[in-house]
Amino acid sequence: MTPLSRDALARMVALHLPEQGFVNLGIGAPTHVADYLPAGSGVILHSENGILNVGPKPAAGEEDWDLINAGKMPISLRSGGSYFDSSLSFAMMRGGHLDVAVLGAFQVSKNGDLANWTTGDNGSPPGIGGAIDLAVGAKSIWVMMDHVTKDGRSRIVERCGYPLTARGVVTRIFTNLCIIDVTEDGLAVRALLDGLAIEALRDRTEAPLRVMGDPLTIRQDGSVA
Amino acid sequence: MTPLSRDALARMVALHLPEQGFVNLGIGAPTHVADYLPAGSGVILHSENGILNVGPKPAAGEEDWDLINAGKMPISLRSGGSYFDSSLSFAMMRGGHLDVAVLGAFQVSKNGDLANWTTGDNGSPPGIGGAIDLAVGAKSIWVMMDHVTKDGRSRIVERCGYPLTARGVVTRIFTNLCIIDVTEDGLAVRALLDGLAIEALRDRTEAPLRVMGDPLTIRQDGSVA
Amino acid sequence: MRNVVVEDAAAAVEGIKDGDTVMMGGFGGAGLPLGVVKAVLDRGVRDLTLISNNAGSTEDDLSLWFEARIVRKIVCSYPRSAKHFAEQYRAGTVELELVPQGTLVERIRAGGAGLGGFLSPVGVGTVFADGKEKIVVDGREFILELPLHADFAFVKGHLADTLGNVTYNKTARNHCAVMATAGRTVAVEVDRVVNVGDLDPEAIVTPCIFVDRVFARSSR
Amino acid sequence: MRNVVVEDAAAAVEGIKDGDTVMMGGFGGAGLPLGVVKAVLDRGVRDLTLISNNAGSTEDDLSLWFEARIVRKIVCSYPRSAKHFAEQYRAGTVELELVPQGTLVERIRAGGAGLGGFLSPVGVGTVFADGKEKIVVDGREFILELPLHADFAFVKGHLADTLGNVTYNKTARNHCAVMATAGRTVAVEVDRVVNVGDLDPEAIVTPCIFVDRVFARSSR
Repeated sequence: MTPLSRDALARMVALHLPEQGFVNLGIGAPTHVADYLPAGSGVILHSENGILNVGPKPAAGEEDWDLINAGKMPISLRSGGSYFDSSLSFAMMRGGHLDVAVLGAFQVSKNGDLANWTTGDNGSPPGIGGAIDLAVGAKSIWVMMDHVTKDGRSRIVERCGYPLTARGVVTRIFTNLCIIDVTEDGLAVRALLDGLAIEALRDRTEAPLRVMGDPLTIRQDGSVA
Repeated sequence: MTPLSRDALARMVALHLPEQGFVNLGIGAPTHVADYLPAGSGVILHSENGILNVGPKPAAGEEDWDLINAGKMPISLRSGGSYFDSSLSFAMMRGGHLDVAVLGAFQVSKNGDLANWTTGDNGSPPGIGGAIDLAVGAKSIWVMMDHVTKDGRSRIVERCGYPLTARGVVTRIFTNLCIIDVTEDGLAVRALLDGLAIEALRDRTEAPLRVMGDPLTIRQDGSVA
Repeated sequence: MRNVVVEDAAAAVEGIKDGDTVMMGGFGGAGLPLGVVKAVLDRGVRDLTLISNNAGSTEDDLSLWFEARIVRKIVCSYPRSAKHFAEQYRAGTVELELVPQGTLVERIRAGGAGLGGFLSPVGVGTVFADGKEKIVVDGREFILELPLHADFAFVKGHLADTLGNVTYNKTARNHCAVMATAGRTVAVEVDRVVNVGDLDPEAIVTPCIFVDRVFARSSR
Repeated sequence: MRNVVVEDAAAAVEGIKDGDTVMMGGFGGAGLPLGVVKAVLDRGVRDLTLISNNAGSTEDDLSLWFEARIVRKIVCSYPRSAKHFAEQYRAGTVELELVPQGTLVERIRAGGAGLGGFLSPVGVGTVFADGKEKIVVDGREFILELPLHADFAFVKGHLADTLGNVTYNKTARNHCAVMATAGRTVAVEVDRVVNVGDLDPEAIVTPCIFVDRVFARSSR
């Protein structure tokens, strides 16, 4: 059993985004989800620095540094896109107008608490950016992350040890091992990596996991059946 | 001694507006101040329904009912003008960005309280519009009104009898008899209609009036010397 | 690709029901979606809460709603010169919440922007402060004003593309652009529907994320 | 006629003094008025309070202000990857007020719009709520966030006419349009100054009422 690659994880998330949905992909790993959107998905990407209908990164030499995403990387604008100021951009987020925000995380708790902005005081200046606004406002908050830390500890926890970004907001978790829905009755496994037994997943997960019916199977390419 | 005509009062106010100032002329009598702005005054007129650099009313037959002022009358846009939504328009007002708002009034008190939106419950539905936002936000609030009511009672009072629009906001009062500054030390007569004695003005004014030096003289055409 | 264009005003008001809260754009006639006025009448709904700057003035605008007695309450800044509204107001058959114009639009913005309210200096020391929480910041008194939301926001735009991006015409922008952020369902009546790509991305006032339905004003 | 065009960045920062609060537009390099960065340095002022999304990242941006140690405090959402700031932060010689990005821009908007503050759901139940007043509306908890004002707001526009109307370029609009409403003195660095009448009245983002000074970015 090999955990999903980063690319396959991004692809898995991309395949789940609602058609024609308005989606913000957080900085870092979530940004790569854009590379795997199915043709014709109609998904419209938002970036919190003031742009709707973000297109792919321009060819080398074609970069316009007045046209960047929230990760400060050059992008393009699709036909039908628009520019606006930050106050309207965050009104979109805080006001619940985005269908999905896909965020990275350090930890998610069993009730959907999110910790994704700092691992605590390490002498470096902290930075919060727009992560917290996204986490509060979007209709669905999806997290994508490795299931466990480099030293094997579960990132899906009883209670977050790191400073919180927001309480009880995460609705779905995509990891390199599974897909979990955060429900009122706790965490429910929706899909499981091919070849991984539910008990093996539970061994790697601090928070209790429920299974409803037969979980779907996640293939190595990130597709789910 | 003949009180100033409405036209002369409008002209007197127009002549006092700061050059290149940003000014909102309230609905009713203040709107006519626009007709008397000196050529080259550079005054830029704002209307709270979302327009800056209001121009004169269009010729008959040229009206565009998508281009109106706060009195819902057709206007034009001067070169260098702009359109914006109501939230930005009222941000201009509430945020102190207008130099002067010229408002009509029923009463002004000696400390600058303004009553200009209703004379009380007479069975008709009340209406407030943007009067109160203007009265709170502009850097200077000027009132223009007849000095006394039709039945001879002073509109400049110890304490407003009508429901207040805002407390302590009026900075200057233009009437058909005089110009009065509202100061921390009370009402100070700045200019007086030609031929009107200060004691005669006091007879027509409920609130106490101070005189600083020699008041200027208001001529019948609204000019002041 | 997303396409929010619907056939006509009747389709734009689909789903509206008795008791709904409805925002109607416009300052006077500018920005008022007239096709919607009539389509809502045709639906036969009642007991609406109407959020609008005015209460109509001619026979051919929101006056029709008061004449037909389909409004239970209006949240409004300037309902003067509205004959049918005035009659019902005097008869006590319609409720009025009078709100200063800037406060009205800011409350709508707060609704659309996910804020819980804001502190306003407007109305302090007047009847407009009655019954509202007072909060002092740095020695200055403010009124806590609460957000407004609506089941439907109907506004009048100038051009819209099929994705739902909208521009407005001159002072008809007024409350429309803000209301378009604050309805659960937002429908825009426009002069003309254009193709995706026809609108300048710098000049779009209401990005398509806010817009659920668009229809072209009937030329009849 | 009003004409707010000044010669250069030095003229645009005229009057800035020790201890002033300064807003600087920009998200990363987009929207940062680079001529102003250098002109403020040239003035030799100190002890500034800087309101900005970032704290610089390269040698050629706000990093210069931290290198020159002219900032006493920064109000900011994302001061990561800012080498000179980080050094002073670790040394305790600069104060940081960390604000979520949407709250930052909304606080600036509140300042420009004359509001006393707003109720935000962002940060509830986190360290960002510490020390702030909590207000419950309809059973939901919000944080009272206070407005930000500045002695100077400096932003980067695309085009400005001589009256002071401004447009922006693409995502460089970011915080600039909002900051341009909130400074006691607002100066805009633009790519090009144009004649009155050259800008589309529907596409002007910052109307001239907010703008005190405009200068064209040096082509050097």
